[in-house]
Amino acid sequence: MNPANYLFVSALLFTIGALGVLTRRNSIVIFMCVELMLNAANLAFVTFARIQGNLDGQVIAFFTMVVAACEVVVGLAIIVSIYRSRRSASVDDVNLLKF
Amino acid sequence: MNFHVPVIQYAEVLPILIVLGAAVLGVLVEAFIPRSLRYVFQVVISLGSILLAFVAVVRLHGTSHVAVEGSVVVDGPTLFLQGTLLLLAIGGVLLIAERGLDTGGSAFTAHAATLPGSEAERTALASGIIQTEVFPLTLFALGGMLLFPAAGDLVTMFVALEVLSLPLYLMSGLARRRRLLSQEAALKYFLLGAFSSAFFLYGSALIYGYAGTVSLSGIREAISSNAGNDLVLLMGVALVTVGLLFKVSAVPFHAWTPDVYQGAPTPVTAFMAACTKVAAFGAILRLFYVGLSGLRWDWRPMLSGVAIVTMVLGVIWALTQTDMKRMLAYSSIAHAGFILTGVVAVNKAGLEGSLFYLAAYGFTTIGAFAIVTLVRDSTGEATHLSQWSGLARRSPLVASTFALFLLAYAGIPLTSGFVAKFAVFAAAYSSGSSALVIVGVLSSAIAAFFYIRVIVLMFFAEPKEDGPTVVVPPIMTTAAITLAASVTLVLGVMPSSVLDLIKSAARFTF
Amino acid sequence: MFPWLTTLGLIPLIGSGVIALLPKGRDLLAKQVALAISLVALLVSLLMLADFQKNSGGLQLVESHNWIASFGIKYAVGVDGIALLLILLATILAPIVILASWNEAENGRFSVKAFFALILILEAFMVGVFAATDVFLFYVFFEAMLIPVYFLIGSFGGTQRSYAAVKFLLYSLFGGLLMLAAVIALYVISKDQFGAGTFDITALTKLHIGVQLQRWLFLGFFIAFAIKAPLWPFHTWLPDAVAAATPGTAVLLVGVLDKVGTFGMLRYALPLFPDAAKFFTPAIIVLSIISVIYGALLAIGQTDIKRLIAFTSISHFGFITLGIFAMTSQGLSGATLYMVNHGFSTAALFLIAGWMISRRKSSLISDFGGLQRVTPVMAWTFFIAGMSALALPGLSSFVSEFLVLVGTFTRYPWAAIIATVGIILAALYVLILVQRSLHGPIAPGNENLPDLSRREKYAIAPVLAVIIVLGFFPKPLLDVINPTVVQTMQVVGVTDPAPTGGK
Amino acid sequence: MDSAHALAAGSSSLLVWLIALPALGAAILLLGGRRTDKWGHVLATGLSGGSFVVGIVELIRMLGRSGENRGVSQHLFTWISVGHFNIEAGLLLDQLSICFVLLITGVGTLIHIYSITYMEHDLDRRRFFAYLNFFIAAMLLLVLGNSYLNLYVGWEGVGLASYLLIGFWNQKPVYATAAKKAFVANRVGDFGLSIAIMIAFATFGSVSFDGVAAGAGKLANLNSGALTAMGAMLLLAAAGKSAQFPLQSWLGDAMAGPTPVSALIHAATMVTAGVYLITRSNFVFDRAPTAQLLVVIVGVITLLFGAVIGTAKDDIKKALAASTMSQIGYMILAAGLGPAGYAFAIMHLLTHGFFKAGMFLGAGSVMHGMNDEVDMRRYGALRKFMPATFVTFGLGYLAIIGVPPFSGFYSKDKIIEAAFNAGGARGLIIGSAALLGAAITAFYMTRVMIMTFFGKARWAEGTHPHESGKLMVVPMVILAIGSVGAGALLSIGSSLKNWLEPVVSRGFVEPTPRLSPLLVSTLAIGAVALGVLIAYLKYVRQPIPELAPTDVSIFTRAARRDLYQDAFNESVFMRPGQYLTRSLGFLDRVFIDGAVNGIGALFGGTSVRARRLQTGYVRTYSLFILGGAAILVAAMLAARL
Repeated sequence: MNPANYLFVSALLFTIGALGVLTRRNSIVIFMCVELMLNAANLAFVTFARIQGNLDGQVIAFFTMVVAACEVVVGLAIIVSIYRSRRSASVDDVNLLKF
Repeated sequence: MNFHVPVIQYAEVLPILIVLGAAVLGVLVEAFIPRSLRYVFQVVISLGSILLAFVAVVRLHGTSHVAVEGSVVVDGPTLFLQGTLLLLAIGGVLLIAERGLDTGGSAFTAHAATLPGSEAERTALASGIIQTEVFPLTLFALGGMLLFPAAGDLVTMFVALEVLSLPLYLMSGLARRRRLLSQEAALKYFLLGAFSSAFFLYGSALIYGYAGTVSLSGIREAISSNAGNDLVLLMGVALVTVGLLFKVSAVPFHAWTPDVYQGAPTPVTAFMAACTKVAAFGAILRLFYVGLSGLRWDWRPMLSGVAIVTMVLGVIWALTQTDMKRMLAYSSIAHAGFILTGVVAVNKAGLEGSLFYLAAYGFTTIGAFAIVTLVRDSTGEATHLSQWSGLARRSPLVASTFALFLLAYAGIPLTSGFVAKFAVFAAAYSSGSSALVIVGVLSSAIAAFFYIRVIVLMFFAEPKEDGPTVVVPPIMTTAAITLAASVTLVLGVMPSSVLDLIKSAARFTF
Repeated sequence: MFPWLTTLGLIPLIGSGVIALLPKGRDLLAKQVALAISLVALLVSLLMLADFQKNSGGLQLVESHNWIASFGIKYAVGVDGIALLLILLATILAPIVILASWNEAENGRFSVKAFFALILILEAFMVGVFAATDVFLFYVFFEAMLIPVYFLIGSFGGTQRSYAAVKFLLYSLFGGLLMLAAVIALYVISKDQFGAGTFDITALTKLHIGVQLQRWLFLGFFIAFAIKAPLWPFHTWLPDAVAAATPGTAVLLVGVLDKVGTFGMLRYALPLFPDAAKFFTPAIIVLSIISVIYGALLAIGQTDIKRLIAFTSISHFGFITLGIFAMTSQGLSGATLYMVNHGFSTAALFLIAGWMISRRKSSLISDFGGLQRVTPVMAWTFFIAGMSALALPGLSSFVSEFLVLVGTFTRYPWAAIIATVGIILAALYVLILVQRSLHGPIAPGNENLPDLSRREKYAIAPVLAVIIVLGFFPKPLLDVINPTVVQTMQVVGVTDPAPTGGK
Repeated sequence: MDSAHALAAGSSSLLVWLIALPALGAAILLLGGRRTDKWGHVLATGLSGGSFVVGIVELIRMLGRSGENRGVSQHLFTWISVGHFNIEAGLLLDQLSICFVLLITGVGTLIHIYSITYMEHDLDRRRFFAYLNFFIAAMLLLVLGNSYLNLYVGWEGVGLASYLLIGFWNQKPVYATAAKKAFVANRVGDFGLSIAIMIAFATFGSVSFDGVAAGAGKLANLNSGALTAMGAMLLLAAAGKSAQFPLQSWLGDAMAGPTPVSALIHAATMVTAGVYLITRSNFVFDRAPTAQLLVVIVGVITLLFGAVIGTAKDDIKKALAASTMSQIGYMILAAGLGPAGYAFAIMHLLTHGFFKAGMFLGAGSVMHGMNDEVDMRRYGALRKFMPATFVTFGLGYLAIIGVPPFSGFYSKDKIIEAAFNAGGARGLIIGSAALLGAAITAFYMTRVMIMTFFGKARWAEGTHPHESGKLMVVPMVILAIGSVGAGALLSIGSSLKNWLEPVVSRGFVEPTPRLSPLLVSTLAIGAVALGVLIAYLKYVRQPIPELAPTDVSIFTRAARRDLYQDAFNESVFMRPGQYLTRSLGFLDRVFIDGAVNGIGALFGGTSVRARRLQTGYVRTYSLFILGGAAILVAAMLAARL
């Protein structure tokens, strides 16, 4: 199968993730969309590793997963504390700071 | 395939290791040391490790080496920026450690997990608990910052970016007062930061796809030998740039800046505003001057455009702000634009100018936010501009110092800001970007207005009846302000030695 | 050689530090110290004359030290005849202003000692800005000078002071930043042409700059100077600033500081960009004439004494610019002399107007009247100052005004003729002011105004003496100015037109 | 130095004292303040007299030298020196200036003496004398300066003195306004003088009399543009100073000053400075016939203008002022006739100096005795109460209307004769105008005489006319003697003409007269007789109403209002000027300042609008980032396309 197709999938995933960030309200979902984008990048890395014929890309994918895991930890902590204060996880509710 | 054991030059990454090690130590302190002693331990560990790291940086002076299998580059710009970051961090940590300002004892919440306004929070406050987790967080962030400008490949850069960002997301949400704002700042910072780092990562993937490597020197070679598909490369560069410009708060990736600067606890804002910008510009300089220098005809117009938009919109937005922290945030956006004019010069003068500007800007910023922490009323910091009117009547010294920082921001001669502006504008002009210089100069003129407006307010307006009081600065804040003010003045009046240092340091190794 | 200029700059600077360190509440002591220090500075500036060779047109009393070596910036000072006179103007006016402003700082926003410390800082910067021979250093003083003035206006002025202070500062900063852009370009060009960047004014005049670029750079400098000078249409900050400032500040602002604008045209804009200067000359001549007439007409229509004086200054600055850009030796020498004379003449006007205003607690001309009967000495001094403003022959300003007009006439007769209409308008604005404030029946509220005190007489007497003496003996000044003007004309590459009917 | 004036070196050191003595007096009196109140007037008078003595000494010295060597000069110091513009402070005393020196110091001293009594009760008498001394000094500088620029200093100096003295009682707003008006009108003239000096420098590279004369002599063509322009500008200067058309309107108002001032400054000396200027500039005008024609035209217009105004004035000083204007018109006319007329211009100037000063002092004496009343309709029959005043005034009257052998006859007759001799239609027109002027002069002066000294007493109640004190009478007597004898002295044997010849008309050959002198004299005397007769019929045969009648002809009404000159100035210059300054002030605020503030407001408004972008919504911010990323990608790719 042409590796380029994987790249298209990855681009599609990235776009879906990005649009998700723009359109969704729930901060958890937004965060998951970001994760989707990261994974799209992972897919791209792995595909390129295949195309380039070296392993760098695959190794990088592991790094990304670790970083993403860390992000989850921090992100969920923040989202949960906000949820507790406001009884809502909607990002549209947090706009005291503006202009 | 052959694997070989990576060679790690521990001596050359010693500053980073010291800081990260101290951070880990700090975590252990949180776990094992009795609560009453933690503060002392943490402060000593933080300041001590930073000083130690600074000594290590000084000892590395003159090193020019690609270390850790190409992941970390220890050269002039790295060391200069690391030194700057460490000194700025001293200021930042001093502000964070200050306990004499807030009646509660600290600028940070006692229990981040408690609900704002809940019984649990009141109990936590009443118990007099003062949390100290912020110190290891600071050190982790600082570790990431030290690594950021030294990163020799895109993955290290990404990791450094995340290491510096994640603690900052948390620290933004730790304010003792106005906790809803603080939490909002943390959430916004986190979501947008994660979003933008996804762009960075995807861009890295594309560049990897083009060059087959993520190391900057490898990318450089690939570009010069014109291997692969340009389209992928150009898109990759654009996306990586998004991630980096987000960190320096360039328009249109700036939107988080005012909200986060305003909502975060002011000592964190000071630390973040000064150090993140220095670190991120270090990464930008390395990426564009080393990895992508062969591509300059493609990215210069793009960055020039960003610089122009950033300068102009930054000052225009700042013009009508009513909150001091928010105004400083917009001003920091504008300054990102000014530094970018130095970056797009793509010559040695540009590099030197940008480095000098970063140092000048960093110290002024620490000082300015430090003074914001001093002006308080019963509900905490009084950040609304109207509350600052007539400040000079009550506290001429504080007002004068703040005026000094504002004048430095405005680029008035005999302050560091002027030399810095001169350096970047001269570099930009010599590279043929006279349009950038004109825009920069005109934006400076507009910018002068809102800085001066504050001075007018402090010096020439009548004080309010129920206005805020200026707390007599306690020792740590005094130290931070003194450091910032003296650097601002010295870099303005006698900048020669620093400029000479930069001149000898401004050479990238790859 | 003794570092005269540095010493001269340091004395007031140190003095201001001393005053700042005085204990709170010792206002009288602060005043006395300020006066003493300004007198010491005056003495030093007079001693300095001994080392000045008056027949040389070049820079003298030169000092040069590396400052910011990476950019080729030097702490380089030196004076030619023009700079020397302007420095003397500053050092002479400083003690007079201090003496005249003895009680002016009492109602300020800040302490009395702050006022006098700021005046001394300003004096130091004024010495620096005229003495600098490094363009960067000049720029630094040019901008730094704004700060003390800004605080002087904003803290010790009248109503609307903060608006006026901000307006002044923003205008000046705007101009200064345009100049900064041009300075940067000069630096880069010098780096390209000499191998190493320099800001040395003498070296910079040897640059070869393309015509198009030269015009842009000239504009950068010129607009900065035109704002400072101020030339129409960049003038609107001046009436506001002057109306809000205390008289002492106004004297230093209009009398000395604004001369930086015209001095800059002469010292920087012309020699650095001679071709561009010639290109823009017609336009600048037109602006100057507009300033002359416009300033005078607006002065006639003013109802506030200080604003009136401010507009007369706009008119007079028009004459100065006219003389500079006529580019004849009479025009240039006249313009330089005009800078000095205008300094004294405005000083007299502002100081006396200030005393009138502080006595009457009003600056509206209509509130005065009949002062000649109530306060004859004050009225007389004001009258002489007014005569000096309308350039009465026998007073100093006549010599310079006539030189400017004659110098302009030989090259641009119509410009000179239109500018000469200014002398009729000058008569109108001075005499209307004199009639309304000094003549007529004693206006209600003026019956018991006290005449000049001894201190005030001491302050104003030297100014009037200078005005009269220089009217008859301008030679010592012209002897110093002429060689410098000759030199400037050589650098710019112009010569005087020959008499048309002389063959 | 190829000078027209052979200079006798070494004998000139006294010149500066001419000016220095009165200048010193002014300085002492002004700086000395009230301390000098007691003896100030004596000192001032003494110094003025001293100056007169110096003048006499210089005259005697001058007489001791031969015609070509009579001029002396004194270099004082270098005044201004820039490039080729070299001005020395130097004095020049020649045959022309000595006439003025003696007139100024002589009449000046007499008026000082007169003023001692006249101003006795004024609190500010010291200041008055200081101003008088200052005037004498400035006027002497005017006539002694050896270059146009030196002259200019004196020129403005006398203007200042005149301003100060007209406004001496400036607590009255009208007087203060009159002073201001005089100064401004003079400044318009000074504008001309300035331009003339500039033309001189640009054309000849010199502004000294010698330099310009030498340069003008070398100019090839007659009537060159530069000389014509310079002449016209000098004429403008003269018109301002000498109250000639169209700048004459200030002189009537200038009568606001104390009467001795009117006598000295606004009759005898300062107002004749214009005549001096034109005569002194003979080398310019002789080579610029167009400018000369202008001078003649101005002279003719003014002499008729003044005369006409004089017929309608009821204020004795204003009537005399109008007459002054008219008489100076004669002088200007004569000066415009070139070498044929210069000497007569000066002669009329000198005789006029005597009789007009005398008449003004007489008028002052009358006012002194009549409680400062100036309206002649409230005089009448004063000859019995003020015999000395009547006699001296009467002698002046006879002189001014030109009754032989009084002085005015000689001088005016010569001017009329010279006018006719100008030849052709021009000669006929100006000659007739001069004759007409003589007739009108006779009419209005007779009117003054009759209304003041003859007829019935029409005094206000409580008026007790009395003769003035000795110190006032003596000067009047001396001036009256001058009025009687000066004409003959200067005219017989063409003494003044010959005296001035080396300065103003070297090498000029008198053309044969076109009308016989006898015929001209007869015509002149006839015209005078006619004027007197009409006045007699109108003012002796008919009673004089105490209030000016209102049902008068348009002609009278116009004359009363100075032929609408003030109205004209007001509607053409003053009103539009005020409108202009007011609207400019508005424009300045709204447009220039408004533009500046508008830019500020524009940025502020933009800022407020732009801030709305910062909505506070995370999703908006994400959109910025995504959009920004798209733009960056596009920008990168665009660079390749």
